[in-house]
Amino acid sequence: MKKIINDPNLVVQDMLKGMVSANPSAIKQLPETTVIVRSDVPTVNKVGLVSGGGSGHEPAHAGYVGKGMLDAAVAGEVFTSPTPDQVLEGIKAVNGNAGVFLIIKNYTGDVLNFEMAAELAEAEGIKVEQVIVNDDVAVEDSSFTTGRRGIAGTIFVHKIAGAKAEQGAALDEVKSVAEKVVANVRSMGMALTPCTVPAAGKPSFELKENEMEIGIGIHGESGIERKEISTADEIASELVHKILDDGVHGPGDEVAVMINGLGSTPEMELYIINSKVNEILNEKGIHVYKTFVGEYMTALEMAGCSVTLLKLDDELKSLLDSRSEAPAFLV
Amino acid sequence: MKKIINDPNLVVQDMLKGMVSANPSAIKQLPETTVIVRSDVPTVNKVGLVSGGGSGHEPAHAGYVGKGMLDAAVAGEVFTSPTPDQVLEGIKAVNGNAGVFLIIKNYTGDVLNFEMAAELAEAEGIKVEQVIVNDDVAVEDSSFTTGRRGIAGTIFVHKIAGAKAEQGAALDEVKSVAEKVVANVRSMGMALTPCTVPAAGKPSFELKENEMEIGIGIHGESGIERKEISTADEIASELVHKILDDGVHGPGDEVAVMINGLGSTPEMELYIINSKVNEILNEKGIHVYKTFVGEYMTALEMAGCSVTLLKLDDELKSLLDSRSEAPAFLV
Amino acid sequence: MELRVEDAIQWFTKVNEKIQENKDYLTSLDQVIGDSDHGINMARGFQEVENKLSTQEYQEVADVLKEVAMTLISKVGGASGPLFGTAFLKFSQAVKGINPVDYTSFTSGIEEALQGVMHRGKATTGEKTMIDVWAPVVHSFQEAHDFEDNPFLKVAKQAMEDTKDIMATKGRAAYFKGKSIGYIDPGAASTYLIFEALEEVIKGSK
Amino acid sequence: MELRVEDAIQWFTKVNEKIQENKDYLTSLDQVIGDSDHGINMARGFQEVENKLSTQEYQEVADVLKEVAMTLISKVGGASGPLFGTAFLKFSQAVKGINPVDYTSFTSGIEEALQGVMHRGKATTGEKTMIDVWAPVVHSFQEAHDFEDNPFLKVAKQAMEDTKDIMATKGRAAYFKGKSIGYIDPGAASTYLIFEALEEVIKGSK
Ligand SMILES: Nc1ncnc2c1ncn2[C@@H]1O[C@H](COP(=O)(O)OP(=O)(O)O)[C@@H](O)[C@H]1O
Ligand SMILES: Nc1ncnc2c1ncn2[C@@H]1O[C@H](COP(=O)(O)OP(=O)(O)O)[C@@H](O)[C@H]1O
Ligand SMILES: [Mg+2]
Ligand SMILES: [Mg+2]
Ligand SMILES: [Mg+2]
Ligand SMILES: [Mg+2]
Repeated sequence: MKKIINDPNLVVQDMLKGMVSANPSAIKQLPETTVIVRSDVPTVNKVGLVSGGGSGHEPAHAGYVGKGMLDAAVAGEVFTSPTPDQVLEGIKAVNGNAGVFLIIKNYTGDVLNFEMAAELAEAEGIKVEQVIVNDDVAVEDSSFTTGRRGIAGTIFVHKIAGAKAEQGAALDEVKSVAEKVVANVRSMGMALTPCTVPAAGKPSFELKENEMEIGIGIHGESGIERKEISTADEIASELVHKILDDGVHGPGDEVAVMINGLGSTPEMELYIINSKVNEILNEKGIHVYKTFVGEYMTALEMAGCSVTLLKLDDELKSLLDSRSEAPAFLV
Repeated sequence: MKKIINDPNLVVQDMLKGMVSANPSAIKQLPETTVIVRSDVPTVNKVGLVSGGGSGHEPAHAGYVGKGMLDAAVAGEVFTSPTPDQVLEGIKAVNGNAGVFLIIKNYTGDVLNFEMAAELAEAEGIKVEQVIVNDDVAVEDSSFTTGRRGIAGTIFVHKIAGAKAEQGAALDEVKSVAEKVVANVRSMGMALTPCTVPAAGKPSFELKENEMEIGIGIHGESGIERKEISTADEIASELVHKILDDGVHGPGDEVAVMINGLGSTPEMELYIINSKVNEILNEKGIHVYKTFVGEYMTALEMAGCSVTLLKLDDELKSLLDSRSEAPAFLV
Repeated sequence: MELRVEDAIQWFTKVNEKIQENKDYLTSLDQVIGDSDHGINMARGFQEVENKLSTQEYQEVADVLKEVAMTLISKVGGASGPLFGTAFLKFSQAVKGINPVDYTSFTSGIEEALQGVMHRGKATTGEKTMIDVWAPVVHSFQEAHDFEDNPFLKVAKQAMEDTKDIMATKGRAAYFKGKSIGYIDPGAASTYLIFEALEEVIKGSK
Repeated sequence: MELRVEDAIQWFTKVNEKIQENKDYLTSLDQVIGDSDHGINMARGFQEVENKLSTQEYQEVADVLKEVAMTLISKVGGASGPLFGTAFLKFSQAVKGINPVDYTSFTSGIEEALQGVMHRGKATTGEKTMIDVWAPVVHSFQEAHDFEDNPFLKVAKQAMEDTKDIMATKGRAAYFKGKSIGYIDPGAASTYLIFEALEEVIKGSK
């Protein structure tokens, strides 16, 4: 395991220190927590937005803290959702008396810890609402199981709910636009290599030199199908078609596209994927309104990518385009 | 070699297509070239800025094309500087009759090809000036050799010369501010893994599980010293001290800091490095004006990072802060 | 026997020892059908429990259980933190005011713990989670009449082994669907360690 | 012999064959003290040269050399593209109007080529570059009196081998300083192949 770290048990703490010293005027760390907040919280009469989750997905989530996006990001240990007391600190810090909105990725750990925090906050008289993001079509959408995971599509929820809150919308309005994003966003990922949790010291699975995993998540868990590496065009096609098969995006629709690198995939390769994704969408009569290519939701140093499509209407377009000062999503 | 590509010989072409389809309103590709230009070139009476170099350093250089930064980026094959005819096309496309300024990284190939292009452009009556960036303190600064390489510090030259040109400055003013940046910027890098040129198919060197290379460039060439991996703090300290030893940055100075990932280093690790870099600079009485953490100048999927320090004065600060619409360096 | 404050402290001291010893083992289970952190999570949480228990004073067993619960909730994270935390919080509430804790109260305590886990995790038996160890242990407590004659450890061990045969439908392992079959559930394994520690306390006090 | 248009075409056809055969070898040399692209660069450039030469018509040797030069300049990139391009451009200019090219003109041609490389690359002999093969070959042409009695190939081979002992001070290999010693310079190796092809043309025409 080759990592530029000091101590596997201190990576989150060291990282947060480095984040704040990189942006000392824009963000701050709540003392003795793993919570990063906008320097100006709480913004009075604005709904406060809190997200977060395990670390190792950088720039998610602290990179999305900034005017027009999140008010707070709560960091857990690597790939481990943060604890309720930390989330509660975030909620309390951003509560500007218009209520607090939680954006939660659909993992049992995230849901449980954020829910417990919400219960504690409500007990303190803070109004809390939430949305659960589950954009990963690799996982079956079943009411008998935990259901689909939240992956890169989450960034669109941050952006759009953040813009809505910034406009002064009420808590229920923020919630309903966030739910609209969740209803219209789908993602699908693949990987060429696993990744190594610093404290675990070895990769979570192994892939042969000629193998790839389709339908992988962002926690080093293996995917739904292992097969021989194909060309970028074939990979792009497989990911897009799996998303389109879900039935949300079709001819005549306008979409935002995100080509997300999982950690060690060169940007060159992400653009090669985008070239094909764009071509397929054009062929299908799906209009690409805006494209985002880069590392938005990573899995440490995993090599691979995900494709996300978000169906847009006029409201979502204008919220997507509105100003954001979050360092990892400047608009 | 695991890569998400179609054909090793087509990676640059496929990538450029994907870049343009991601930003169709902001940039375009000159037909039958590997040149990406701002959609609105030539901007009349503005000095045109052209940079470029081998591919594999994305987002450099096409990601820095945009209002307030470059007018054109010329892409060569992977790690191979582009040819004079391509550079010439870029120069001709951005010439708005205020002259064209070339930002060249100090590699024999880049210098020769850009120089030949400049000669050809001058023969066509276009005024051309240039700066050669050589920020890498890993290499000896000797007049008997090719001298120091240009690495991540180049981005600061793009930004600041770009801002100056956008203000309507004359060619010699753009040149002189670019030279000021070059005189005040120094970088130093290290790597944990090599990288693989797609068409070569195998890595350029090998490193043991416990080894790192100090003083590495951005072309998969090995570094100046191979040794056992140390902690992030020790690495940060070694890189910063090597830069400070060059004598340009000292107590009382204000600097911009760039912590640049070489390709597959998780952002988490870059922030861990930043934390220590910031601490050292504070201790030395060097004031950090602004910090940039991310992937700015990569070497395909190499794991590692570089640290860059730029000494600032009031002019450089205001140019660094002025608006940029380049997708990879939004300000 | 009845469970006194010092027994409760000893119980979780032993749990911590076992978790630390099995940290890599638990993580390796989570590497196959999860995200490689279960041992790390549990070790972090129980180390903190041990730090607390070895320095604080407690009036009654319920206080110890509450300390365990609150520490796990605030130190573990992931799915297992809130679940084990809820378990011991409910347990604590059920035995509040009863000190030492007799067999019947202990039994209602772990019944409540199980209910808490099921409610919090919206899960039931047969889904390949820690519930598949908690539930049969609770049943064993309901069937038996005192700590000493209760075969709960054998039951727990068998139940843990049996999670191999289940296809996961809850937690992260559910993403693996059929591929989750054949492996022990990490949370089931750590739950087993908790009862192994309990058995040692019971044996030691005989 | 004298070099006619068809000899010049044959020369570069053979150069292309040799470069394609040695593509991986040249890249592997560049892997050690460079950036792993020299074989790829040269193969791309000379394949294009071959495509041009096999389809176009040429009046005189200088035209062939100019085609080679311009193609290398626009297809190779890197350091070697402009350098080999400049070499053949200067060569072409030196023999312009002389057709076929006799030994004396050829000699002035490669003298000019060498000067062009040195001027363009701001380098001289002993810096571990292609110049360390070009220069002794030029010297060999100056010493001898006709193509047939000229030991230039032996000279080129020895010169290429001798680049091993040089510490690089120009080009990418200079970054390796002392560590560049012990390896053949990639550009020296491709220059050798160019002269190996020339020797075959000379032999074939005997
Ligand atoms: N809904 C649930 N109900 C009960 N137990 C669960 C549930 N989801 C997960 N678990 C338990 O949690 C364990 C995983 O814990 P851990 O690895 O620490 O958290 P995470 O899955 O968030 O990484 C599983 O092995 C399982 O026993
Ligand atoms: N300044 C120079 N003068 C002459 N030859 C040079 C010079 N710099 C480099 N070379 C030659 O170029 C070769 C490298 O070519 P190539 O690998 O294609 O380009 P790059 O170094 O840009 O990757 C070296 O082996 C050397 O022979
Ligand atoms: Mg986890
Ligand atoms: Mg090169
Ligand atoms: Mg886990
Ligand atoms: Mg080379």
